[in-house]
Amino acid sequence: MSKTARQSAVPLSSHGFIGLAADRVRGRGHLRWLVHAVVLLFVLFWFVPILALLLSSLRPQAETAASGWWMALPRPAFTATNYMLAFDQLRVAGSLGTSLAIAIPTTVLVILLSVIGAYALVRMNFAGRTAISLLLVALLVTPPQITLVPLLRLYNLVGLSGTIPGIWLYQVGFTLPFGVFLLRGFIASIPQELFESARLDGASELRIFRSIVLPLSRPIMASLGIMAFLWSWNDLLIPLLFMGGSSLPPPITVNLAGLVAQTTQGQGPLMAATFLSVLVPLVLVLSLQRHFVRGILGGAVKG
Amino acid sequence: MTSVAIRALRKSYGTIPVIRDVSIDIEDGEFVVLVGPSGCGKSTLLRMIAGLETVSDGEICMGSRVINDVAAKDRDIAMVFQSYALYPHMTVAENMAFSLRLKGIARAERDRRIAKVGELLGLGALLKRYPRQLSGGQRQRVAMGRAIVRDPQVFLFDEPLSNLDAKLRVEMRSEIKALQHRLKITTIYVTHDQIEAMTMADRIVVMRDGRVEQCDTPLDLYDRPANMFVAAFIGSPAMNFLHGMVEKRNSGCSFMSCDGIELPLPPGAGQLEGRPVVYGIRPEHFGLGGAGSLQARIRLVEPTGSETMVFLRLGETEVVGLFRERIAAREGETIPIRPDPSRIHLFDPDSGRRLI
Amino acid sequence: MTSVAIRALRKSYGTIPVIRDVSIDIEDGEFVVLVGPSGCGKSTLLRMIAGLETVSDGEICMGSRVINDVAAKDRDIAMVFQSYALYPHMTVAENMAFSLRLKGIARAERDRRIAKVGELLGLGALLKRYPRQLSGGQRQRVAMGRAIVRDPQVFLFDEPLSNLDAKLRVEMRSEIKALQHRLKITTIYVTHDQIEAMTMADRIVVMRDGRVEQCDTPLDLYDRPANMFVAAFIGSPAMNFLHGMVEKRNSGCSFMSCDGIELPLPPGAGQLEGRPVVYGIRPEHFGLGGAGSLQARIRLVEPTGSETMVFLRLGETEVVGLFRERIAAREGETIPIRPDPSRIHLFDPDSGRRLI
Amino acid sequence: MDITGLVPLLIVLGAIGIPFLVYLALGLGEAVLSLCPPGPQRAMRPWLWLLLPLGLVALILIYPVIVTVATSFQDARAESWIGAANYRWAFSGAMLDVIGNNILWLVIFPVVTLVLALIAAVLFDKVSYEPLAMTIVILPTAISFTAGAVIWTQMYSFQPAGSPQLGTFNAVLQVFGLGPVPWLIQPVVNTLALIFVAVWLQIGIAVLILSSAIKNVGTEMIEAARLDGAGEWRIFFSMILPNILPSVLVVLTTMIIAALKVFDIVYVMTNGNFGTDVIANRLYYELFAANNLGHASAIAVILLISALPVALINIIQFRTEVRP
Amino acid sequence: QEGNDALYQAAVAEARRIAEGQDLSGYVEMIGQNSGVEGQTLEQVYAAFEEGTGVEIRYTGTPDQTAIVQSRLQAGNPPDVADLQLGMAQDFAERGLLADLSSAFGDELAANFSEMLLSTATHDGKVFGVYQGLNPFMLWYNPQAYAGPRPPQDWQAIVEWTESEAEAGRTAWCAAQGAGASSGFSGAQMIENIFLKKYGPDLYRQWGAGELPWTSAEVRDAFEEFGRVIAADGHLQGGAIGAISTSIATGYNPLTADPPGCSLVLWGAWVPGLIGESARPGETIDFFRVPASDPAYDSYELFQSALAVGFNDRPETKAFLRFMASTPAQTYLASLNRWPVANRNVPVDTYPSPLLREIATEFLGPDGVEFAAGPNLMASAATSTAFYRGVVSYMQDPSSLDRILETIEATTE
Ligand SMILES: Nc1ncnc2c1ncn2[C@@H]1O[C@H](COP(=O)(O)OP(=O)(O)OP(=O)(O)O)[C@@H](O)[C@H]1O
Ligand SMILES: Nc1ncnc2c1ncn2[C@@H]1O[C@H](COP(=O)(O)OP(=O)(O)OP(=O)(O)O)[C@@H](O)[C@H]1O
Ligand SMILES: [Mg+2]
Ligand SMILES: [Mg+2]
Repeated sequence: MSKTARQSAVPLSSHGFIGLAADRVRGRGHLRWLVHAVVLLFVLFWFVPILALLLSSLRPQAETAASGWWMALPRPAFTATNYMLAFDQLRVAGSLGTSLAIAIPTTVLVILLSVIGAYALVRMNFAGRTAISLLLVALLVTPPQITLVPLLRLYNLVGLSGTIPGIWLYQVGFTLPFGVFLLRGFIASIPQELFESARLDGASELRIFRSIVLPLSRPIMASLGIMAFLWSWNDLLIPLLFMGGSSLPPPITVNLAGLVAQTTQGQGPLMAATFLSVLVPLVLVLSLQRHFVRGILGGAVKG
Repeated sequence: MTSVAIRALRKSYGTIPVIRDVSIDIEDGEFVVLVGPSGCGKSTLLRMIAGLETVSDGEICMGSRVINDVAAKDRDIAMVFQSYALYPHMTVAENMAFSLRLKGIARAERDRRIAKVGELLGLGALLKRYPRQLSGGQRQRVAMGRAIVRDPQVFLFDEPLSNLDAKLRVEMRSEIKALQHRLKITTIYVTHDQIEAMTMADRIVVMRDGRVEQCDTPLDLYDRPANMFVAAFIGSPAMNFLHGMVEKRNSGCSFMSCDGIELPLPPGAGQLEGRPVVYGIRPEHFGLGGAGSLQARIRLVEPTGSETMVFLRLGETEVVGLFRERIAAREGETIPIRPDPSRIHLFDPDSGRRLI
Repeated sequence: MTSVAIRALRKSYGTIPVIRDVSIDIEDGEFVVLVGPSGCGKSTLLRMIAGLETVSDGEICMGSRVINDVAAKDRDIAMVFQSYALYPHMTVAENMAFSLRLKGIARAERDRRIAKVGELLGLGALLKRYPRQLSGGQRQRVAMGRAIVRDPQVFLFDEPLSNLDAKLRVEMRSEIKALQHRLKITTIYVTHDQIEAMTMADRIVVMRDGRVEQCDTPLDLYDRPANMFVAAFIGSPAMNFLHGMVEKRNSGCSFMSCDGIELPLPPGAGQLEGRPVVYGIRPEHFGLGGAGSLQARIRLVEPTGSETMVFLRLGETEVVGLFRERIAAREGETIPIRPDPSRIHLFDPDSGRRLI
Repeated sequence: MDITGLVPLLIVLGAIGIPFLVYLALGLGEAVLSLCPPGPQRAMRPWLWLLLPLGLVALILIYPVIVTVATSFQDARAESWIGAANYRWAFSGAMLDVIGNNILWLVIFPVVTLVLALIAAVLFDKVSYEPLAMTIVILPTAISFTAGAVIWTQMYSFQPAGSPQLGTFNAVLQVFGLGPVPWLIQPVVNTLALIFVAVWLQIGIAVLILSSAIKNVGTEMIEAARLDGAGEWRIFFSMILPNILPSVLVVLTTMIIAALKVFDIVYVMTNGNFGTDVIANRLYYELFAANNLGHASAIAVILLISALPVALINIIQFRTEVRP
Repeated sequence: QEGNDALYQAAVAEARRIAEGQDLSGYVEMIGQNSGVEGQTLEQVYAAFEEGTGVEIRYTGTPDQTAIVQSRLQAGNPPDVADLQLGMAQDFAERGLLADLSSAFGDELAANFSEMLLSTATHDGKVFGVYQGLNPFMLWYNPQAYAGPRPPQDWQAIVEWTESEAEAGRTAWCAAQGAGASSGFSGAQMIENIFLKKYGPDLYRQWGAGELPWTSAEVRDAFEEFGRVIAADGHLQGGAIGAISTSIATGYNPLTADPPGCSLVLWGAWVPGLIGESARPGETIDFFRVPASDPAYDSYELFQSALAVGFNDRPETKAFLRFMASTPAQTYLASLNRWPVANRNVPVDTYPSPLLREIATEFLGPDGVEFAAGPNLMASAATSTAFYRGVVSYMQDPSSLDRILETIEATTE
């Protein structure tokens, strides 16, 4: 799947993707092989643990107990039992729903509010914006544990505890400083002239935000989206704590974590469950990569 | 559709003054061309009028209203940026449609206008492309199109045709002029192209270093430049200058250069007798041969097709002549040239002001 | 310092062909100017020579070596990008120093060269600025400076002076020319400025739609355009065309336009008797008054200072005349004009080829 | 109400309804603002835009932080004020022995992550199978800590020399005839081993950020550098790196902060045993095991303060960014 | 299974009986440790309560349960019911945070639970919790590998077997300790077993209650005994370092592997479950009670269990806890084949698995054993954590025992 083909059916210019394709094919032979070699090595190294996970999830328990996962390669003996058990124990149907109900709105809101915040911070000139930036960066280091009790108390007071929107609120608020922090630089790199041009075209601040900032921040928004989603999806403590008393089933990762502690059936189901729980984020990562386009600002300004 | 008045305008970037005291009054529907050396503050001035730069001091008025504090989006000004500033994520058509959409113009009308402007600019086949898929000149035309689909109070053009070929430029020039005539939209136009400036402008403003040097109709500027700077700046190749004195001769007065070359003067020059002056003559105002010719040594001949540019040495001074004739003479030979005394200018060597 | 040969070059973006079969042979040290309408593929061609675009088909050679597969960095070519492509994170001086640093040139020498080029380009005071702190023309000069501090095999200039004022442009033109002469560096230069093309080029290549229309010396191109396209493209305002026939007259042959205007022909036109032709005459080749004048009705008079452009109606056809004289006549009046029969061109109406 | 029916409703509400409302509120605010004269309008606009983001941050982070600062001067049950005793405790040796580990994390983790992520982002950019490579590198981020710990416990598993190795690394060592290493037990090696797990888990984020920054570097500028004779190294160091510096700083900051408050990995893999303990693990212990709110709050405040230098560096960067 | 269904119906009937005369509604939120299949098993039992009373049970099982309960308690929003470690529950009870259940039960409790169990769940004469499952500790062996006396007369017999195996170049023990945040807890339980069988229930209780200091000679001796017999080089499969770096999830597999990597395991009732398929009762795995060093303490055993407590006085909460403790409910739980249950009136043959039946007979039968409580149940979270870490450190470096014990002792203040 070549990048160019995937990006768009329209042929793209030298300043856009073709230039990239040209980059990719040129270069001295051995250098190219070196690049491939390093990339493959990197990918391989990163993949080995995942492969271990995958193979372990497919092996019968007796095998796993007796030999390392790599023995599945010379001596393949696979079973779907672990997946059946995991599927059952994760209570996929209900938990998946809860997980999605938490992660999707959280992701959307994190992106939206981060762009709003970053835009205001970078593109508007006002006293106190340095202080606010400082505050946001400093808050990045807040250990989540210390926020739990005060917020739980607050939530009880206003009746948010045990509700999904309460969890959105928490996760969005907690991720926002990072989101703003991440988007800031990107928005600063959009040429000033585009904003000016839009302003002259009669665009209000809101319109500029919608028609210029949002579309042009696409790549970084996609990155933030992936991160926010993964964090929300993998978050354990917050849903556990803030969903107390909710009628919804616990999110999938809470069930997953429970499997670690159980004392029967070995670890096969845990491995399988991990795989199942990664499927949704995987689809997301794959689908959002489409937005990682090169030279999104290409052709905008001369000079 | 409105007059624009600029009063004692100033602007600094940090401590660097860029616009220092600019005042221009532009009438409703007037076409003003702004010229000046690179970096003299033309773009900055336009940006201030558009509301994109803060005003350090002075006033900008539209109609009778001071607009220093009016937001750019409320000024209803269309501008072609020197750097184009195209929306990279929108197609050519969308780029042009953006302002129309904001005004709430119906889709059909929008499409009609875009098709028309696209046609006019030769962008018809490119409407679906993105800016990054266009050539430099095509991008510039999109920037142009984005301004002229609108129907604003004021047009600001910052070198809008600089990257177009000569033929297209001539066409565009007349189209813009026609458009401006039809709609009577007050227009401020920056260009480095002399012909553009001369043919399009109702008035030309010559700037230098953040100041206005002269503001006049094109022919007045050409014929009666206020000072040596303007004289040298308008017309290409630039006016030739020779330093010397006005001296009494038998028939009347003549100019005597420092290195002893005598050049004819117009009748009115008598009053300047005995004064040191700078003698200015444009390259196109030399004749070839005839009575009173001077022999000038050729340094370089550059035919441009329609004309021939000849770099000459007149006494110690380098001068340029521009002749309609093809000149076969070669470097080192001499040719007889004759300044047209009715087209010469005299300047004060100290202040640079025009005397005649 | 090397010859460049381009053979049957082709390039497409996706399915859109941009360069279709271009072959040019450029000699060592030659100065070739590339002109053509906006979007005809000039920049693309330069980028291919520089090694920034892949070659779809054909060959590019430097010296005797095919360089299709040589990486851009190993070609030793300096290029001024149409869009400048300055390094935004480096000051003006650093921008210029970059290539020198890569070549391992010592600091003192680097500083010397930068100071010299900076002076030449009028950037002396701006060396410490970042590109974002410069005006459009200043940026363009930095782009220029970045190329000319180097001492490359080949120079590629993509409209390097388009954003400079006329005066500076004239200066720069001669500086570039001088530099190129001194160093004998093979140069390919894209411009939309006719004077630039005519005065700088050893040869001009006229492109259209990815093809070479004609490749010749400037005067040959002006005097003997291969076809109507080149004839119209070279010279500004463009050549006037009238459709009609060559007809036998008492004294010899004349051109008879479709709407019955008779125009003089040069002696050699007899061979074309009875043929339908297109009669081409440049605006500057009309005389005012004299024997055999035609009365033409004035539509518009545009004085440019040194000359006067007059839009006329000759029978049913619009023509443009360019006169050295100031013309006082107004719209609707008539003036007597006289084509110079020795400077006219006849073209085949079907193929557009030049007949005489 | 049927529970499964609630989920789509929630998603629609949260992912469409609320964003729409936010946008609407902004629009409303802008409409009100446009009635104001230009001066106040300019002054108030940023606050209108920042109202929601800042409000949320204030609620979720600032409010608890303030509470924490207060409790850090209180006793274990947060019932009475005890002055700076908790801070004295924090600096009295109880925690000093874990600080060394945190410094190890602080030095090694961000640097290793950054360097590897830069290599990955730059090289992935040059190959056609980038999406695949990217996905694989992000995948660990999608795996929960608990599951990650299980995988890596297996990878690091140790059997004494002579017995068959079930752990991947030791098995590899065995193939090469080397003795097994007790990865998670041998001091320093184990912290390095944990750091590596963290790198494995978190590099995806760094690669994502750097990758989108690299793709945003102007192509023409790079072409110009090529013509100037720059090779790939040069282009990287002189063109790409300076232009992605803001993103590099984001990654570095994120990773430094991650190293400062590293917790999950240590907690799930060794719980600080074998000399791998870190500050945040202490915090967790004080909070939930020892149940000492005062101590925990003091640790949190110290963490917050130690992040200030990092924040300051970012401010310098921010100032250059917003300069026109 | 029909039998199960009948037992389920009996549990439903019991729930109905409990609900009689009360106006129960809404839901009860419960946080427990068990998740996965184990959590599902509990929920199966609670379903009977839901069916019988119409009260919904919202059960969440998580290993992070301590943090959750602590936080929610501090926030003033505890769950209705939680499964707690005994020590924590006692702490809460002392602070008056728990509901007094005494009134909810008649003499039902005394009939169902042993006196000792009841006493651990009583504070100031008020009952604050009930037991469901109950896991005793025992010596697991592989009949194909263990050739020593069955059952061994006393602890010395095991020591001898260990040494003879070591001489033969085989390791007798498996004692993996890796469990992430609670690594070392299996070793801690082994040490406690050794202690109890040597120093008896009274000292054991004092130890747990913080009355016998960790630095005492007795505790020290138990550590050393563990180090000498189990954790010594040549006695322990994988050696000390191997054991602490191996996860308990897989670390006991060698017991039943072919060939076996060890012949003995001193640990809880869950060992066969952990090992899985290859643990075939009677064939590759079997157990006997941990032999005593001092014959006087032969009948005392320690156990592990969580205590279900209520954080409020709602009738639903009380009804639910009462249901949990009831014989029909625990009988049904026993029939689900997970763990031994605490209720002594549950018929032994309810357990489908022979191994569980055997455990129930040996430990919970009428002439069963006496249970004792010590640090395993009573220590605070802080002390437990320190204890577990201490075990790991001790295995790593036996010479640091003094410092380790001091560190643990410091957490009890
Ligand atoms: N990515 C692209 N996809 C499709 N067409 C493209 C792309 N990039 C350029 N073109 C087209 O290729 C043609 C040649 O472009 P090029 O930039 O070479 O023109 P040019 O001769 O330099 O024009 P100008 O004088 O306006 O700079 C143009 O018509 C342009 O629209
Ligand atoms: N950010 C800045 N900081 C300092 N000086 C600046 C900055 N921006 C522009 N200038 C300077 O202000 C002067 C005016 O710039 P401006 O763009 O208005 O020139 P211009 O007349 O449009 O020139 P050109 O014809 O080259 O486009 C220039 O000398 C430029 O160097
Ligand atoms: Mg400008
Ligand atoms: Mg071009």
